[in-house]
Amino acid sequence: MWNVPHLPFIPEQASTFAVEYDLMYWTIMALTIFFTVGTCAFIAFFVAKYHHGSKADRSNPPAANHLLEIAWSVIPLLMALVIFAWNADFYVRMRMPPKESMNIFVVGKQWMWHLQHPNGVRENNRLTVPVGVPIKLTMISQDVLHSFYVPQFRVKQDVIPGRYTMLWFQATKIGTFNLFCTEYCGTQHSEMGGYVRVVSQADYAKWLANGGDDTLPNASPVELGKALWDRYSCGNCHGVKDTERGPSLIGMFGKKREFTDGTSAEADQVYVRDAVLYPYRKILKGYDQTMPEYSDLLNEDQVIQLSLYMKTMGETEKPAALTPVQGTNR
Amino acid sequence: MSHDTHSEEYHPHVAPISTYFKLLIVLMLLMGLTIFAYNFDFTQMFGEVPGTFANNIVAMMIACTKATLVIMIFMGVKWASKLVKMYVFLGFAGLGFFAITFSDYGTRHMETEPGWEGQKQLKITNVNAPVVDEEAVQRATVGDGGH
Amino acid sequence: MASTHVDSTSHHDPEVYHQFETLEQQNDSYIVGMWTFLVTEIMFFGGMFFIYIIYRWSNQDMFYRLHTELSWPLGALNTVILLLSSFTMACAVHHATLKNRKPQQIFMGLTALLASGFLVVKLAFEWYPKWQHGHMPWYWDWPGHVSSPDLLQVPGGTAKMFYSLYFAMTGLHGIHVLIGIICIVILMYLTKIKSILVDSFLPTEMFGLYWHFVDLVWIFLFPLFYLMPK
Amino acid sequence: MSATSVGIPDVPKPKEEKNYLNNGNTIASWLLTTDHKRIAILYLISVSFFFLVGGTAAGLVRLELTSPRGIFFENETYNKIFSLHGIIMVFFFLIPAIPAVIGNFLVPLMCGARDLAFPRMNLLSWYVFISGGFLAVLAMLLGGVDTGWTFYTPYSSLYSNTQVTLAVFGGFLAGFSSIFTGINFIVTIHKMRAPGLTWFRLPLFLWAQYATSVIIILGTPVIAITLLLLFAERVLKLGVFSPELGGDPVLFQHMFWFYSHPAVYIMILPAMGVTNEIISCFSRRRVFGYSFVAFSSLAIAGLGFLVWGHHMFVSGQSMYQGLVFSIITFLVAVPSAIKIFNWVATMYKGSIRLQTPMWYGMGFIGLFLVGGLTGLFLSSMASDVHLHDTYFVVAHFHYVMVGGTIMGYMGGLHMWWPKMTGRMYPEFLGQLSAMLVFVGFNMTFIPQFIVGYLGMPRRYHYYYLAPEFQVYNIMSTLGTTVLGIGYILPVFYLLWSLKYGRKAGPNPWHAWGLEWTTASPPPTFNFATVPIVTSEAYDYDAVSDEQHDFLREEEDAAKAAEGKE
Ligand code: HEA
Ligand code: HEA
Ligand code: HEC
Ligand code: CUA
Ligand SMILES: [Cu+2]
Repeated sequence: MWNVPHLPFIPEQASTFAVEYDLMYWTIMALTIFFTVGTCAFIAFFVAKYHHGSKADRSNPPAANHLLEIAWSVIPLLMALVIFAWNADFYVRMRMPPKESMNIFVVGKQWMWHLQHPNGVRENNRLTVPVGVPIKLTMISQDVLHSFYVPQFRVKQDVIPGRYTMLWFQATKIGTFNLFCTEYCGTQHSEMGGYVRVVSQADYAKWLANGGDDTLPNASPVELGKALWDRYSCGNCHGVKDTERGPSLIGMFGKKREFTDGTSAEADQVYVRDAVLYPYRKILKGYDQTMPEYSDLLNEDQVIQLSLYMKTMGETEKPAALTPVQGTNR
Repeated sequence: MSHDTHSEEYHPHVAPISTYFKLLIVLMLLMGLTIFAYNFDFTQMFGEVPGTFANNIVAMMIACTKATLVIMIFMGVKWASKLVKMYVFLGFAGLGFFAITFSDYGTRHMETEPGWEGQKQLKITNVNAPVVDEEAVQRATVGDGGH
Repeated sequence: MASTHVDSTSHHDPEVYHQFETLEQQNDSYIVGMWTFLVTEIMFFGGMFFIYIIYRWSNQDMFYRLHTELSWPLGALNTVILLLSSFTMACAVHHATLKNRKPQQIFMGLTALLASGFLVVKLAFEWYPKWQHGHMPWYWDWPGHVSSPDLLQVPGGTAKMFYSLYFAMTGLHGIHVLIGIICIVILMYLTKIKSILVDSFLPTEMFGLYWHFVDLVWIFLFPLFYLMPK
Repeated sequence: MSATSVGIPDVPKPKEEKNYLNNGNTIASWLLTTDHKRIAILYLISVSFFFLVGGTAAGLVRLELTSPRGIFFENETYNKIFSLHGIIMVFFFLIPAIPAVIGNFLVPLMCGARDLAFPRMNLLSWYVFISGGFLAVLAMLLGGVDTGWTFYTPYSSLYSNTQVTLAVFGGFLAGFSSIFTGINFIVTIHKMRAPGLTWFRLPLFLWAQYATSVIIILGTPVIAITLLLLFAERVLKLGVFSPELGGDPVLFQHMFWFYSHPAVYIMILPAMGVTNEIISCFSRRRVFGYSFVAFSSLAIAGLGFLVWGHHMFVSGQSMYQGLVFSIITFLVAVPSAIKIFNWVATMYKGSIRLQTPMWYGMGFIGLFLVGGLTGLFLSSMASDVHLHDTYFVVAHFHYVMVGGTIMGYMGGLHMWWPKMTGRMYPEFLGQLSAMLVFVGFNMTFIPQFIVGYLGMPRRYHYYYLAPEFQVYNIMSTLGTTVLGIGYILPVFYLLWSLKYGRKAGPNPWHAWGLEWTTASPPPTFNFATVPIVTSEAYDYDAVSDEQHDFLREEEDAAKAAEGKE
């Protein structure tokens, strides 16, 4: 009944919490509007009636009225208690996952999300979940505080170093939803996010079965490279500008690269392949051995796709690296 | 309340040194008592209560007694005005505010353990649920091995 | 507003500052002011004690082992010193009120000596060995030289936390003692030159309140750190 | 006694008399003054400076957010700008604004005293404040701070490599400055009231200041120790909140909010006090339910200490703790409600004059109402889960802090401007800027409620992950422009009035209160003789006051006097 169509000022309702949440939100909103409008109406009325120079009866003004005082303390108090009771009940339900929920592990770190599904499939900055199944996220942070937030599900929970926290939800809609980090965590706090992709249960099963691979059908190698780029979150270290995390790769192809051992080389296809698969062979000047080795993770096909994609980054002004993939599998 | 009282001569309270000396002795004794209590196991005396707890309570009780004595006599609160007494009370009552936090640290373990026990594999309840794009999945699966 | 005015009479009393009417009002104000300041000190240390309690609660076992590194006889010695100094300070205030300058100076001097003694015990006999053993958070080398094998099982993190609390709390208290010594020396100097500032007993009395408060903090620090039950 | 006979006759006609402003013109006479009124002016200048710094930062934040990918800055710079905005605005503008400027000026005057109890400590408090402000500004100049005003660990202690240490120390000093002010107020209000000025004849502004001071002395030391530990963690490598050592970052949040929630009442209570004075004076009515309003201040101060955990509903504190904090938070709404309703009732059967302070007063009621009621969304735990750390919270606290406190501050500044400077401000411009602020304010922050509900997290430089937020952000930025004009305008006309404003009599509003029985500007020791109070609080009479238009009368009198000369 309270399922509202998508209005521009209401976030999409995509979990079992959303509908009740909105009902509660708008109830408090009604209260707010009632008190605001009511009080302002009184003020306006008094100003109109008793402004200086008006002919109004000003005799015998009351100095205090205990009955009134009690009324306007007790009535709001009762209202508040009703809201509290409803909220308390709802909040407890939000914090108590059902027994049969499916467990997914989340690790937050500056500035990306790592997610791990029950059978070992891993994702970065994106969470794929089946519709209609209660999902429990067990979360921890590797460094500072983060917070896992999906507005369309109306859920949020801080992720703390040194301790597990928990969050659960059950999606009701297939689609792609926002995933934000809402606890300030440093420089790229606002970019520590991505998508929650809700798919049908069968899709999810298939997706899990083939190891979490979800490249686009009929995709060009560049598009496939882009998908890999996102999947392995290369962009977390390789952004628009050189940062301490990693060099920018925009316009890298064909340039001369200088290494810590004093040698240098031109960035061609071969160099890039080595740089991705065996990054420690040659370390770029000014950097450390921080880039992970991908020799176990990427096959030659994929390296080609990645290189082709990286090549395109020099051509557009803003690298596609910063544009998220919108719902690959809606 | 302030300007209208014009007392002729202002006399602050002066406690005799002997009072202070007696207090010093009492404080020393109490210190000895804490040290004694430190090496004494209260477990038998308090029955079920674990020794740590009982010992802590005793130690803190002695410390509070000492503190009260110092405040009352050395600091002269015993002879001070109501206002001063009120602020002394306020200062220590303020510490009470911290106590709410114990309902955080005391109840964290009572919450659903966000742990590992729920490691359930997904049970597909409706295998025939409409797949969004059968073909796409097919192609995607064929297209790339993934590892 | 309905108000009449009266002339202020006692306003030429040189001992009374211009904003006050009577000496009584002025003295009361200073004492109340000092106590409100002590309220802030109570909350200041209270915050620390609260943090301590939270961590002690969850690390009781480890803290117990760690506390054996601290020497309770030294702590007790310092307690005796501070209690004595509180006593001498109370006597100094007593004489200040009666304007017996000589004994006042003697007792204040004793207080300063005792306070310095406290710091010597603290720094030379307690902190210095910790530093040698690498147990200062900013000079950290765990386990370094620990006195008993029991301590080897304490995780370095917990040990560092314990010593952080220990140094934060005793350090803060130590700074208060130091400030006390400085104040008392200034007070003694002013009394010696018969400064108008210390003609009244009030500065001494206010300092006395501060000093007893410092003692008060130690009364709690001593059992909490040196006499931890198992 | 009716207000028509307000103490003017008692006061010698202000000729070119010595007052606190012209009593010494050297720089030293200002920088070494112990006169509470001069210190108030020093504070006024310094907090205005900090407001302009913070306001400019706010402007930059808004400008940057018009595009989902930013316009001018890098992430790091943006983070520093909003941190600067928050730190400067909270610690160096809003907390000292009303107590240290208006309060400093008025507390002794309203008590009928010659000065605060400890004038030298008062001066010290300003120096400590300025040193803190200097450190904070220095931190900004040396590269800035990027932790947000909340300094959450472990980011602030172990990860951020910006000037956190300096800024934290600056905040520490600012804390001490407000402690000194608080102690001074408590002692002054207790010990230095004029004869006849009983507790229940006190202006409600003093009740509010008293409650504020109690919060200051109980709360501020806790932030001091917390910041000190943070400082030690960075400098001395102590580890009290470090998770690697088994420390709990959530404990830092407990400690931080233990102070910072009561601090929001440090900000709002004085503004409520100002509003009492404004509403009753410009409605020519005794404040309705005086004792309820008086005690509600103390109730807010007390309850305010028991609710800090409502900032931590999703922080990982225990669920049960959340329930406890939530219900107590709802209780705080009751004394606030009492105040609001009593102010409205005060206008009933009044003789309402819509002058600038009254516009600000009514603006305060309206905006604080919205801010407070949206606080209810946040104090409801389940509802806060979605809204926490989104722009909804940003909008909430700007409604209470900007819409509430700054409205109160501006209203107070206008109401007592004639007392502080002896000059009237231009009435038309005053009303214009009050309305610009009101309109601009709503334009700025209503869109933020919506975008917050839609899920836009705060402290976000880029929001390209959800570009649909852009519309609301542009709307908000447009509003800021109007708001900015509304704030800049008073800077000019108030300065203008110092020289060209019409000279004000001792009591231009014919207001009740001891401060109005002395000359404008007051002489250095405030009162020629000790005043004795014989009337009840807010002894206004709407019926007889209805016959007068005090402002017009005074203006005519001034003109007539000019004509004679
Ligand atoms: C002046 C400052 C000020 C004031 C007065 C308030 C007042 C209140 N605040 Fe606000 N608040 C802040 C400043 C302030 N706040 C700041 C700065 C933050 C964010 C900090 C940060 O994270 O950076 C914040 C954040 C904040 C949160 C945390 C949100 C989050 O991060 O998730 C919460 C949650 O409970 C909250 C609640 C309240 C409540 C219930 C009140 C109440 O006191 C309001 C009471 C008033 C009313 C309710 C209106 C009048 C009453 C009626 C008309 C009667 C009707 C009432 C009922 C039916 C009950 N505030
Ligand atoms: C007293 C407190 C106070 C005040 C007065 C303000 C005033 C304003 N604030 Fe502030 N704000 C905070 C306290 C305050 N804020 C706090 C505590 C935070 C949280 C910080 C954190 O997350 O750590 C915050 C955060 C905050 C954010 C969120 C940033 C983020 O999370 O990314 C935004 C965004 O719009 C914002 C906007 C504004 C605006 C538009 C004003 C306006 O009201 C300001 C209007 C004033 C002027 C514009 C100045 C006068 C004009 C000039 C000097 C001329 C130049 C003008 C222009 C360039 C336009 N504030
Ligand atoms: C944890 C950070 C990190 C991640 C993740 C990362 N890199 Fe790197 N990368 C670096 C650093 C640091 C360097 C420079 C040091 C070096 O040469 O090893 C680098 C260097 C490179 C270079 C050579 C750059 C040049 O300018 O010569 C290429 C190409 C590259 N990375 C591609 C990738 C790809 C493709 C991925 C994802 C599959 C990736 N990186 C993921 C940190 C990272
Ligand atoms: Cu991670 Cu913000
Ligand atoms: Cu709060």
